[in-house]
This record gives sequence, structure tokens and C-alpha cells, in this order.
Amino acid sequence: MITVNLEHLAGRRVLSQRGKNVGYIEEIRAERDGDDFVVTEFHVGVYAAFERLSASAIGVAVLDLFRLRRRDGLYRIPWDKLDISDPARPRLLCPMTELSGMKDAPDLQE
Amino acid sequence: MKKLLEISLGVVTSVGGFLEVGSMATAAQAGAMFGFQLIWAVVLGTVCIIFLVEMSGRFAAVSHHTISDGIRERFGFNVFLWPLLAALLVNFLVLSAEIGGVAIALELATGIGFQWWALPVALLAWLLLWKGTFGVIEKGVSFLGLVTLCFVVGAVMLRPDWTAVARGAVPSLPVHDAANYWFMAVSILGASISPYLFMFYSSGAIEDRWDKSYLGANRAIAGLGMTFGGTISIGVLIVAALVLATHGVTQVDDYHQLPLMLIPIFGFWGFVLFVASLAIACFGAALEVGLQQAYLVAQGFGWNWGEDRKPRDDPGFSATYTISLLLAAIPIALGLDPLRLTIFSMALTAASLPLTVVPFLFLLNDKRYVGEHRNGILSNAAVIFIIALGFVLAVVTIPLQIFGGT
Amino acid sequence: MAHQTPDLIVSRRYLRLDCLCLLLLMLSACSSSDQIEQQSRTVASASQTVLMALDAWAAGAAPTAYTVDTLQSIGKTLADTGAQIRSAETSEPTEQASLTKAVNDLSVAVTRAEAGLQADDRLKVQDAQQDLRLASRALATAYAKYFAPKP
Amino acid sequence: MKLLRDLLDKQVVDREQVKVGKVDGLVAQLRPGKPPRIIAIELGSITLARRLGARPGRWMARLAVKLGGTQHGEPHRIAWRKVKDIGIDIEFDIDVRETSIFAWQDWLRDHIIGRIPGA
Repeated sequence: MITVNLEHLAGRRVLSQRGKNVGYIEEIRAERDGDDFVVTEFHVGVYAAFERLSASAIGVAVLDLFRLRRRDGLYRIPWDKLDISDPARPRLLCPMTELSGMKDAPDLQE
Repeated sequence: MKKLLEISLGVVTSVGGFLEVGSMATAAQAGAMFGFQLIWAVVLGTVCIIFLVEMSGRFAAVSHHTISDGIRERFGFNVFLWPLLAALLVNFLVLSAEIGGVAIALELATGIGFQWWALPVALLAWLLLWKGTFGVIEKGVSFLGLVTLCFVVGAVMLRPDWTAVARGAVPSLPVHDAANYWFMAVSILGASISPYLFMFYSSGAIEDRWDKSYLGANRAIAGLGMTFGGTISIGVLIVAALVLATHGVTQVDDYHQLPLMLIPIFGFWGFVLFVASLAIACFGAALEVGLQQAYLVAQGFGWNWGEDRKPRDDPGFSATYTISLLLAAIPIALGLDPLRLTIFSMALTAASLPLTVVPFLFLLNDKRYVGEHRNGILSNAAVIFIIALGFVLAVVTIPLQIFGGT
Repeated sequence: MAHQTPDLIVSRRYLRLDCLCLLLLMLSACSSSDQIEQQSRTVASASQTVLMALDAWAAGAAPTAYTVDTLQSIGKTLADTGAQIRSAETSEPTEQASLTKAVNDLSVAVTRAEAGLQADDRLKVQDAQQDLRLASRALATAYAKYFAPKP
Repeated sequence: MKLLRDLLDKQVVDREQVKVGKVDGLVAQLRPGKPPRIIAIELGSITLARRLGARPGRWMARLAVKLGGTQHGEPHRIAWRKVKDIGIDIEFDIDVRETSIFAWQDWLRDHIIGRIPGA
């Protein structure tokens, strides 16, 4: 059985297949699947850091203040598009071009 | 009626917690050298600690978690490690200074050198933690701590020029010894805004089983208790200015000078009152800081903790305060001057503030912890101000500590 | 930052703010006259402390053991500071000498007061107190001369 | 659910509400063609040290073996299927006394704390 420790993924840099920097892992989403509890997606980017601190509102407010807010703050990468077998070096499994479809804004209501 | 009693009890407790060797020594030095001019630093420090204590009490009452719990859970272990190490180090120095304060009081009373008292004092403190309950420690020592009100009485008896006192509450630029002036302002702020105080307060709220119904009491206790504590500090400062400075004693760098503050006012009783104030205030603070070390470690790593439980039920927790007290007694037993240690640790406390205060901004705005009782604009502004102040203090103090040091 | 003259240079033993001055490269002039000024003030404060303690003892408001300890501790400060003043390099040797003498007289008086205390000899203590007052006045005069504007 | 925000570093309590520790680590099983499955949480000094880096992790494991014997060379794990309630605290349907998580606290009690009078 191959196991990984997910805590090592926190804050890791994600590299694309060509070794380009995609962003930093800031959150891991999991959901119930029958009796199991499974990882569904990884949040990579800037805003996700604020999610982890549960301070999206403040974070976004600060970013707005300095006019740093951009739409492409966060990628939601599905579990099967990221290789985490070595948690110290997570790698993107799809081409960078697919990333644009994973862009999202952070959850502000939480 | 019961709530009222609870509130007055809490106020008394926080008075006991506020005044310790740091606030006494820094206020005495400032008064002797600069008259009333540094009162503003005490006022500013008191306002800041009121906000922080109120928030940490509210956080504990609503979420049933302490501030240390919150920092670890919200920010993760790697981030938590920094405030943990900083707080452990600063608390160690402060604990040592408090043990030194009691030891000095005993030296003044008996004539036997302070270093001989360090271990007995630590042992007595340990015994109280070992056998006592939270209530005994909190209330017993704090009630005795009311003896420190003698400084306020003394200040009033000296009939100070109250307009001059009020002027001192407004920050002003020094006319002499600028570097000393700012160093003292930093030390006073460090003595007033002690991380151990607001972190201990949240653990105390859990020990006393606070819930949301205590939010009003919490506000009253934080506001009144810290204001009383600040008033006593100002009393010390006024007495030092009117007694020491007018006698030409402008530099307080020897603890033997301290009892001279009260003797001209109360005669021999002044000597007794000073010794009692110093001993009780420092002993109370030593108990709280020693306990806080154990709270910090136990909460950070998720062990069981509680002062009301038997030591054998929480071996990790009780071992931590045992070791903390023992270690902190060593510098004093080796003869390190407690007054110098105090001033040094107060400035370092101020420098460590950003690490412990930044989390407040996030924790007190987190709905999952505090729900609808989140910070309002005023509280958030206060936290941001204290963080900014903390950064300034850190920038000012760290070079002083590294290159000046003891 | 505008005036970097004596104000900023403080060499209280445990603060060592002069090091900060060096650190900030603000000063190339941590000159000895500033140190002497600071040390003179330390001596003045110390001698007033001794007078206060002796007054308290005479009034029966301070225990003998405490008073003796205070005198010993302050006496040490006086001796240390006196040595520093003596060894400081200065352009005004005459004034420096009179400062040194005043500090010496203070130390001697403190030692006598201490002996008087230990013997519980009130007269001797009063005598020493008188000497202390004279010596602190001499110190004040020497200090004023040292820092008086020179022609 | 967000694992890093809502699970990692949270307080772990057992079915008697005894504080067991914090969720120091999360173990997932990698399965070909299927999403990674959470199988356990980890607690203890070794897991924590590993979070600081591989080297501190090795040192801590070596230290743990030296102090407690080979059975303490691996982090403590609690199986995910024992999880009972996820709130601000994470409750597991276990009894901590039946695990070896508190072995060092027990040792401390039996050898030091318990021998001091009044404990």
C-alpha cells in the first residue's frame, strides 16, 4: 500500500511538466465517498493562503487596498491532475494550457 | 448579584496579575529620571492590554479554546513554533525576574542575600501549583496583591500637581537623555502589554468554565481590572517622581533604592509596605507565568491540562511547570541582578509582541471560533495598532538588546 | 536625529546605549566629556541615595541590615564610577581632578557611615552624613566648572 | 471539507473527551485510477519533527527509539474509520488508555511525577 503524508503538501510549490512554477498548495479538499473519505482537489495559488487562515475577507480587503487583486488568484486542480507520490515535489500531470479552466476566485462567504 | 461578585473578583484578580516586578521597576525608573513625562507610556500600554485581554477572554468564552490552542490550530505547527519559542523564552526571563523580585523582597526583609532565596521561592511557588487549585491561586494571591494600592494612597498623599500628571499622559519629546527616554518607554510598554497576561487570561477563562453568558463580565473585568492595574503603575511612577527625583535620586539602577520611595511617606511602615508589595506582586506573577509555561506547551501539543486536576492525571502538564520554575530560579541563584534582568526582559517582551498579537487579527475574525462575536472595527483597529506598535518596538529594541544587552 | 550631542550618549551600565550609537553610525564623537557628564550624574544620584537611606535609618524607618547593604552596594557603584572618571581622557585635567577628589571623599564618607551603622554609633553616622553633604556639594561645584563654557 | 484548514492541527479527543493531542499529520493511500483515500491521522513528536524537515524527523525518530525502544520509532496513528465527530475538535471513537500515545506521560507519572508527594 502506497501512502503519503498530506501535511507535507501544505505550502509546497507545484511544478508543471516542464518544470515551470504553477503556484503553491494552500488547501486540500476532501469529500465523503461512500464509507471512504477521499481527496478531490488541490487549491494552488495566492488567495488560498487566506482561506487557510480563514481570513479571506481581510486578505482580499488588503489586496484591494493595494490594487493587487487579480482574477487568476486560485487554481482548483482535480486530484487526478496532480502527482503527489513525492509530497515534497508535487507535479502537474496535465499541460499548462488546461490550467486556465481551473481558475477560480476564493470562497468569500466562508 | 452573583455576576457582580464574579466581576469584582475578576477585577481584583487582574489587578493582581497586572502589577509585577516589571511594571514596578520600569515605573520607578521612569518617574525618578523623567518625572511625570512618561505617564503616557503606562496609559498607552494599559489601553492596549485592555483590548487584548478582552479579546482573549471573549475568544475563550465563545470558542472554549485558548489563544495558544487557536494559534496552533489555525496557523499550523510550523507557524505556531515561532510564537511558542518566543513566548517560552520571554516567559522564562520574566519568570526569573519575578522570582528575583520575591528574592529581593526577602533580602530586604531579612538581610540574607537574594540569591539564597531563589530556590526556596521557586519551591514554594511550585508547591502552590502542585497542591493548590486555580481558584486558590487566582483569588488568594490576588487579594493579597491589593496591598500594592499603597502606591496609589502614597501618590495621593503627596498631593501631586494633577494638571502636570495629566500633561504627562500626553506623549511628548524628551528634553534630556533621549535614548534612555525611549528605552524606558519601550520597557514600560513591554511591562504593560505582557503576552503572558493575555494568554494566561484565556486559559483562566477555560479553567473558570466561562461561556457566552460571561461576555459582559469579561468586558467589565478587562476594562476595570487593567485600568486599576495601570493606576497602580502610575501611582508608582508619581511616588518615584515626587520622592526620589526631588531628593536628587534620578537614577534607579540598584534595587536597594526602591524601598526609599515609600519611607518618606509612611515611615517604617513604608519599608514594610514596599517589601510586602514587591513580594506579593512578584510571587503572584511567578505563579501565573509558571502556570502559563505549562498551559502554552500543553495546549500547543494538545495534551490534557488543568490546574484543578491532580498532577498525576496530567504528568506532562505538571512536569512542564516544575521544570520551568526550577530553570527560572537558576539565574537568580547564580546571583544575576534581578533588576537588570527585569529591565532586559521587559524590553524583550515588547519586541516579541508582533508574534503573539498578529494571530489575534485572524482568530478574532474567524466565524468558526467566535461566530457572531467577531471583532468590530474598533477592536480590529486596536489590534492593527498594537501590531504596528509591536513592530516599531521590535525594530527599536532588538538592536539595543543585541548590542547593548546586560 | 537633529541634535546628536550629549543627549543621545548614555552609558548607563546596563543599557549600553552608546553601542547603539556606534551601530547606527550616528556618532563619531562618543567623547569622554559626555561619559564624565553621565558618570557625574550617576555619582550625584548615588550620593543622594545614601543620604536618603541614612535619614531613613536615623528616623528609625529603615532596618540597619538594609541600610548597611544599601551603603555597601552604592559604595561599590561610587568606587567603580570614580575609577572611570579618573581614567577618562579629558582636556580639562584640573576639573577632572576636583571631580575625582569629590567622588573619593564621598566613598570615604560612605565607608565611615557604614562603620558607624555597624557599631550603632549615631554620632559617627551623623558625622559621616555631614561629610557626605559637603562632598556632594563639592561634586556639584566641580561638575559645574567642568561643563562651564570655557573662555 | 478543507483538510488543511478544518482537520490538520485540530484538537483530537477520545470518546471520554480526553485530550489526546493535535492532528499532527494526515495519511492518505494512493490508489491507481482512484482518488487518494484518507486512512489515518498521525500524532506525536516524530510527525511534528518531520514537518520541520526530513533531518529533524530522522533525529526525532532516533531519539524516540533511544528513549522508548523500537516500538516508538514510528508515529502514532489513529485509523480514519474511528472518527466520530468533526467540529472544532475532532473526536475519535477510541480510548486513549488502550493506545501507546500516552506511553511517555505514563512513564513520567510512574517514574517521576507520581513519586513526588502530593501528586
